[in-house]
Amino acid sequence: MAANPQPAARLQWFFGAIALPSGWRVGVGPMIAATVLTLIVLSALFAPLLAPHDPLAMDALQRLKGPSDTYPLGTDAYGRDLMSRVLTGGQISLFIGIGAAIVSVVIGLLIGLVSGFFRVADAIIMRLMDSLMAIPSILLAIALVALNGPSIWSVMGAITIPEIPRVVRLVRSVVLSAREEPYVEAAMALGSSMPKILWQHLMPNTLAPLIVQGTYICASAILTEAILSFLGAGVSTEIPTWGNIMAEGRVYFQIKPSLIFWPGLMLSLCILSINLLGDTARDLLDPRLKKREG
Amino acid sequence: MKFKSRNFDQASNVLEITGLTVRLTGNDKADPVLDAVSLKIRQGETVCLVGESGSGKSVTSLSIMGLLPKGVLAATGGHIELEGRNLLELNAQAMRDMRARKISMIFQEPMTALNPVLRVGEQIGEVLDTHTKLPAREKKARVLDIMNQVHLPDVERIYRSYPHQLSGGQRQRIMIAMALILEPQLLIADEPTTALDVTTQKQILSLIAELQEKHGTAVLFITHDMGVVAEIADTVHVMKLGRIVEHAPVETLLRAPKQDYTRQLLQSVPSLSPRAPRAMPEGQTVLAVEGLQKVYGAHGVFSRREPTRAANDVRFSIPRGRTLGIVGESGSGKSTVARCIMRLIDPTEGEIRVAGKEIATLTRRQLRPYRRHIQIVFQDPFRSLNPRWTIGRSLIEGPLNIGEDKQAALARAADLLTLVGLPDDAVHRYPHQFSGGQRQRVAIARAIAMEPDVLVADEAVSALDVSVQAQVLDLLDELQQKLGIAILFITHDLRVAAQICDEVLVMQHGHVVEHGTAAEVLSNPQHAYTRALIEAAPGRSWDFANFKELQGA
Amino acid sequence: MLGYILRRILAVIPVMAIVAVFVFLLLRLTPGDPAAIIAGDAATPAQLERIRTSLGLSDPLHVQFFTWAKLLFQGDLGTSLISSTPVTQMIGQRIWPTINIALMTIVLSVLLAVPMGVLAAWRHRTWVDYVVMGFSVLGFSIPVFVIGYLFILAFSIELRWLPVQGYVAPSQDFGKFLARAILPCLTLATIYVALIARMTRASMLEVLGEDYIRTARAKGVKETVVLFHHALRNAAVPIMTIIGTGFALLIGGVVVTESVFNIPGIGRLTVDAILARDYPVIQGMILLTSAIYVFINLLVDLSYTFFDPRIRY
Amino acid sequence: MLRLQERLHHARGQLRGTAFALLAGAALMTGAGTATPAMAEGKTITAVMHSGLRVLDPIITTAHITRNHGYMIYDVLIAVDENFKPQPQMADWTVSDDGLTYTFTLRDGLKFHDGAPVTAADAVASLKRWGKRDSGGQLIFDVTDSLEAGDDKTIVWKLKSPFGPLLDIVGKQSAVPPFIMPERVANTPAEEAITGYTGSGPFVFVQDEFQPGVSVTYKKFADYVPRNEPASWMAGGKKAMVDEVKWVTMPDAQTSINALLSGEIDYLEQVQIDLLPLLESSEDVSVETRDALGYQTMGRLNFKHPPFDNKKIRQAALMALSQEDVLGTLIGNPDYYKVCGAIFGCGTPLGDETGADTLISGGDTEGAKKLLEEAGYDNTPIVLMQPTDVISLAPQPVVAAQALRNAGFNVDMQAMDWQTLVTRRASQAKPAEGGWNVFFTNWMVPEISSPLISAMLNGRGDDAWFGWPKDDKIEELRAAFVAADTPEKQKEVASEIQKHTMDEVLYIPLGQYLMPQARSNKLTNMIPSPVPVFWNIEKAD
Repeated sequence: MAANPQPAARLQWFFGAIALPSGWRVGVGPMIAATVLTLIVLSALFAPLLAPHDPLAMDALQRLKGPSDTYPLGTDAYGRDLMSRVLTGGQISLFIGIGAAIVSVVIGLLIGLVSGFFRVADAIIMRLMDSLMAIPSILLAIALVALNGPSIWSVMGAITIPEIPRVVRLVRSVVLSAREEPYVEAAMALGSSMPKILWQHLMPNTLAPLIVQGTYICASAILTEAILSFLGAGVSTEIPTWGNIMAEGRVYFQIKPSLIFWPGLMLSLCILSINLLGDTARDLLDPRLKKREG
Repeated sequence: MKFKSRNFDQASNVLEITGLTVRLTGNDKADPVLDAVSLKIRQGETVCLVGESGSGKSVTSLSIMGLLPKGVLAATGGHIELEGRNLLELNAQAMRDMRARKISMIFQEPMTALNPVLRVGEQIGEVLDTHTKLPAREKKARVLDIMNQVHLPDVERIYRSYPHQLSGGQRQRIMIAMALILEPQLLIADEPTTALDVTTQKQILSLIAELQEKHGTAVLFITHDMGVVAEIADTVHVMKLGRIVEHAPVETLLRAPKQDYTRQLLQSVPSLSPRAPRAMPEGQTVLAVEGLQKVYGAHGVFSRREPTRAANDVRFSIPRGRTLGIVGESGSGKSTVARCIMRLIDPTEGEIRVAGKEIATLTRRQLRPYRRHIQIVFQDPFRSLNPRWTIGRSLIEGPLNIGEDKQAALARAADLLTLVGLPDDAVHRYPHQFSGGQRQRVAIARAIAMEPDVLVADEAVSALDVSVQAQVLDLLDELQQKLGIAILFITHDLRVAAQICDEVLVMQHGHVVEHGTAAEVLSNPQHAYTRALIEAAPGRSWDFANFKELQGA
Repeated sequence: MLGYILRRILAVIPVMAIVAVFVFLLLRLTPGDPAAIIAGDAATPAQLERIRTSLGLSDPLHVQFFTWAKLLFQGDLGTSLISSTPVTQMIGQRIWPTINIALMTIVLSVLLAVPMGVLAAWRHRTWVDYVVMGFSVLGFSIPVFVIGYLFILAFSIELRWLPVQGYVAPSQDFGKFLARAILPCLTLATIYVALIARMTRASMLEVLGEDYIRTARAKGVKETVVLFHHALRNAAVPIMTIIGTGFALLIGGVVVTESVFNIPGIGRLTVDAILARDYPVIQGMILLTSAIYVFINLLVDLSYTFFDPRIRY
Repeated sequence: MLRLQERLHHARGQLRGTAFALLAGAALMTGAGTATPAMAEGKTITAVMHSGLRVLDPIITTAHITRNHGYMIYDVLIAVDENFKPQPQMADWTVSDDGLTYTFTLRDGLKFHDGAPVTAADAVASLKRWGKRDSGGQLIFDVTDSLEAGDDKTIVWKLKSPFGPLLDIVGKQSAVPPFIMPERVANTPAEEAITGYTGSGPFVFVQDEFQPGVSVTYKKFADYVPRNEPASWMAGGKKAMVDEVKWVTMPDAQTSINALLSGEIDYLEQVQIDLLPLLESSEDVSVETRDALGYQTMGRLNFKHPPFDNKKIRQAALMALSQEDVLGTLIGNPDYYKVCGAIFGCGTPLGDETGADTLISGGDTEGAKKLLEEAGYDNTPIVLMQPTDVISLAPQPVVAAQALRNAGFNVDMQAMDWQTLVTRRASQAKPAEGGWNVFFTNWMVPEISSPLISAMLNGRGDDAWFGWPKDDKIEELRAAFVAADTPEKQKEVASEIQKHTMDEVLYIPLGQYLMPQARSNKLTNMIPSPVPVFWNIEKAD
């Protein structure tokens, strides 16, 4: 395979993913995923315009009703419009997912860079991270939510904290392997300072895996939020999220499955898309796989 | 130089390839990877397939084995005939039956070509499991027998060993044993000695020759090393960009190459005769190393490992404008010395004086001002440039560190690129847009940008094709003359050392065993190890560039 | 090897110490008062204060910590504030269901996931690959409790093949145990299978590009042998790693499945304890799960030497 | 059974050949018998109760599940029947003419589970411990001169002044009934949980099988001698008709319903009303209301802090709320709820709805707005606590928040788990600093049916129940109630209390609701009762 002209093959592979017959199957999944995700994000962003009702407005006489002209997807146990809640719920769920991903990636990146480069800090940081990893994340999350009350922020924090050690480990491993690269050694030889090498040479190497990791964190944060709601430690019902809509609806699973079905569908489609895009990003960005494709 | 000169006109064809064309799958417009390749191999014959990287040698061999990567490459035309059957038309099962029984293959990297988690005896035995139904005892006996035939020591122990417990040469012997245990008609050897030290290479080459003789096997030998070709080939095929441009019996080809490409290829092969010694310049010493020592793994509470002395009492000095070569096989400690001098690793003991300043014990921060005096060029051109940075950014990294103005540095970067023979608009481009040789030029330009006194070239041309290698060596020579830099040249290749070095230092197991001018060391070696090294160099008595025997050899 | 194990066990001590302090502080800073749950709805403030004092919750933090740490050092996890039962006894009652379910899940998952991953890697970029990967991604995308409900609806309510809920110890009646454990295990396995199948596929893809695979094929070895004998063993280390780290995920899933299927395991014990602020139980449980996590990862690391002879400690 | 096995066989056939079949098949072969309840030698009733049993001391806690546990294993001296009339249980009694001396005489044959006879000393110690914890008990002990054992069988209780409702309080079944324990157990300080669980009731607690929060097993106490009268509420003959009763906890409402439908359990103490349709189609299961009085849901304001230290603003809050909205959301099915403005509950002797007009007529948002304006409400945010993990308490705050906002309140609804809520409601800090303004809870009607029992009607400021009203008038009224010696007089005072409570907004009754239970039709002879008792119930094969 060494015989292949590298750049040409890579281009061919890349464009092949979209245009060429042999590659079309590769491209369709991510394309659909991207479309679905865009639709979900748009529907969440424009929820106030799209929602037929105030997602909090209750009508005790209209509890658990089926779909009708007024309530396109029916109502929940408080007589609130399910469709409005699912649409609005997307906002918070996505916010929690994206927020948790960004926060844990940023914090993890900083800690990981430091840890990957300074031996002394490394020993201490990694012990701490091991400890954090050892605590089962769901339990930690419940405890944290109990600590601060179930606001969006504490749910996000609860999801973020257990993810940080994973990000740190990822960044650290990338840094540890990248610092052996000759171009990093060349930079040392050129007299570049450690922070500069760390930030300009090593950090960019972590971006690709971090983007991938970020998508997974985002997906799992949305899911964890749902599980926390299920266990009674989620966000208040005043703030609809896909998770707490489902958690409230689970009691009625057998008599009114739509309460779980619709938020569940949105949640699953969303996570499915994010994961698929994450996988695609990984395949595109992973230099080892790329080499093989070339 | 004595070439093989058997006549194969009467011998029967083992394999005949006609008009083999291989393309990237799903892309008919791109140039084919193999374009109508034809060649035949007769019984007992050794056919060498030479060419530079990307010429299609490996694809040819994989096509014969039916091992082209699925979904990436596919044979679209031609025949590969063995025993009257077209291998391209066989189904998967029939093709599997052919492998190891009729055609075998050995690969370049014996480290990666053996499964690291299985015992080697088992891996050889697997060939028998797959193709025969021998009882266990008999099977083992046959495995041990072939292991003896490839001259492995202590076969019972090695039988139970894992690949990582063996040396490179032993692993390659295992590969050969595996390939030959069923006595196939054809052995394909794809650069089987490239990853090995010269002394080991010599043993493996003679082993292949010996077994070939014994079993009457035909060998398709793929290599880029003309020296190896001269040693072993009956017939030589030269490949370029997927085509066979010339083929002839070995002596004919080396003495009277017809094609320009072949001539150019041969002319690029550096000669083993050392360059004429240059006058000792009066310039001051720019790098002096005294009693340098590096010990690994000396401490650790729980570790019981013996410390390794990677370098021991190394001393030398280089004056301005001169080139000192450190030669030695892998593990000799030559790279450790280079990295200690660069302070990429910290020496355990010793002095390193750069521009008159002792730098061995400076902290990283203290060291920074002295970095500019000594720069390095690494072996792997693909990894020594940050792939995310433009060439320009890489070039000005050092100058910016020593406080140069960015605009000025960029302007100078463009000049430097011209100096190393690249277009000056390359500053805006990225490393992947350049070939290996071009990247190595960029790496050299980056080092030169610091205006160093000493340039350390750590196997800087080893990864390059011979033609490119020659150009880069010329460039280094030119720069040295223009700028008067001292060069510390680290290489395992005696030919290269002979071409460029004024002085040579031979290392073995971390010790310097010989030190002298290139002419002394290479023409009149004193130490047994040096002599062994020289004797192992393939084709050492042939002057490839001039198509004749080497004078005075 | 022995030295390595010793070193690893020594390394566990600071980790567990940090966990202990962290958990203790986290809990004691959490609002919540076990006295209130003991006393019930109609208690007056004065009564609450008396109960609090009798439970030792009015002592200064450091006193409480050292009391607990001292007991811990003697291997005593304390007594539940709510039910006055020793924590070790409570854990002893509740840990087996969880262990049994978890073990069965792991076995089931590995049996399903590894062949799936191998197949997907072998048939990279074919429909087989897409189906396996699609399933894996799907497994990640549906909340565990929804999967559990769906299984109950399908297998217990509609088809009436299996009981809805409950747990019977395998030692008591293995058949009954299996009947009740299958759905929770399958539920839990969906994520776990997804995780392992993905890792198997990725790891196999990497290995299948290695030279020794080409060597094996050049020997004429059958594809199944290439895949399972040559490739899988080389791909095993990351797979083992994910099995180990996935354990944390499993614990999270266990908490939910135990609720859905009404299994009296430690997951529910912990959630209940957290909701009731039963400090000694929470502390004991988190310490225990952390210890199990660390221990499993030690086992995983040791298993590397089995799969890869190059790894020696 | 046969059909089931056919099905199973069929299923096995379908699955054969897959890896799954190995496991599933093995399970099905043995799982066949599990779809029907276990048929051990003895009869067992498996019941899913409303919550898990964790605290085993029925005196230290007011939790219903622990009280129910108490009735299983302990007996009481006297008990009220379904007409709210005290009846002899372990003991008969006489009252001296001056109403100052009560003499209880234990009946024959009473034995503790360890075989020891029940003595008067046991009863005295038990009553004394109870008196330290129960609010009604405290009232009696405030006027108690002495409580002593006359002999082994006689308990003499001397008062300093007459206390009319003594027998009602000693015989009540909520919140803390005076269970009789052995003296050694009863000597445990009142704020420490007991560690021995020996009773003299009809069932024996099986300690080895107890898993806190998961399951608890009771065995029939063979030596228990029931009274001869028919059982009526907590009074009458408590005959254990099965060998074993097992309470299990199921955290998921649907799981328990499914388990009942599939015959894995026999009894479901509470069925969420929305889920009733799941049970309706089944022929094997009956849904009914065992406790005809049910529950009252209510809200409590914090009198200590603004804005609810202002009477007008409290009234505005009350005016804003509508029982119909709360009950409609909480319960949904009108068959199971009733708007009821009576603080003592509708259907009780003292029930009276004076002053609750707006509550029961759908609220008066406009009136509330006006009152708020008059009171000069300064938009202080009111902290309303919502427990997310208790299904029967989650909707009230949500509905109330909406109604209060409509009336112009600035509502800060804070979600939390129940445990945080009970902790936080004990805090007297300012709402912004960890305190609170409003919370909601539910009471069983017997627990609020009298001014002596109802926790909300305590007006002793910081010593009062959470919310801490300082209200001398209510204390006077309660004293008057104690002093009232005829039911008519009592009713008069109670009516005053109702009026005063609504005017001061001591608390806001939000309506009454029933909790249906579901049982397998194999269970028969279940007596109606507010406490789910397991005596008298027979189980068919």
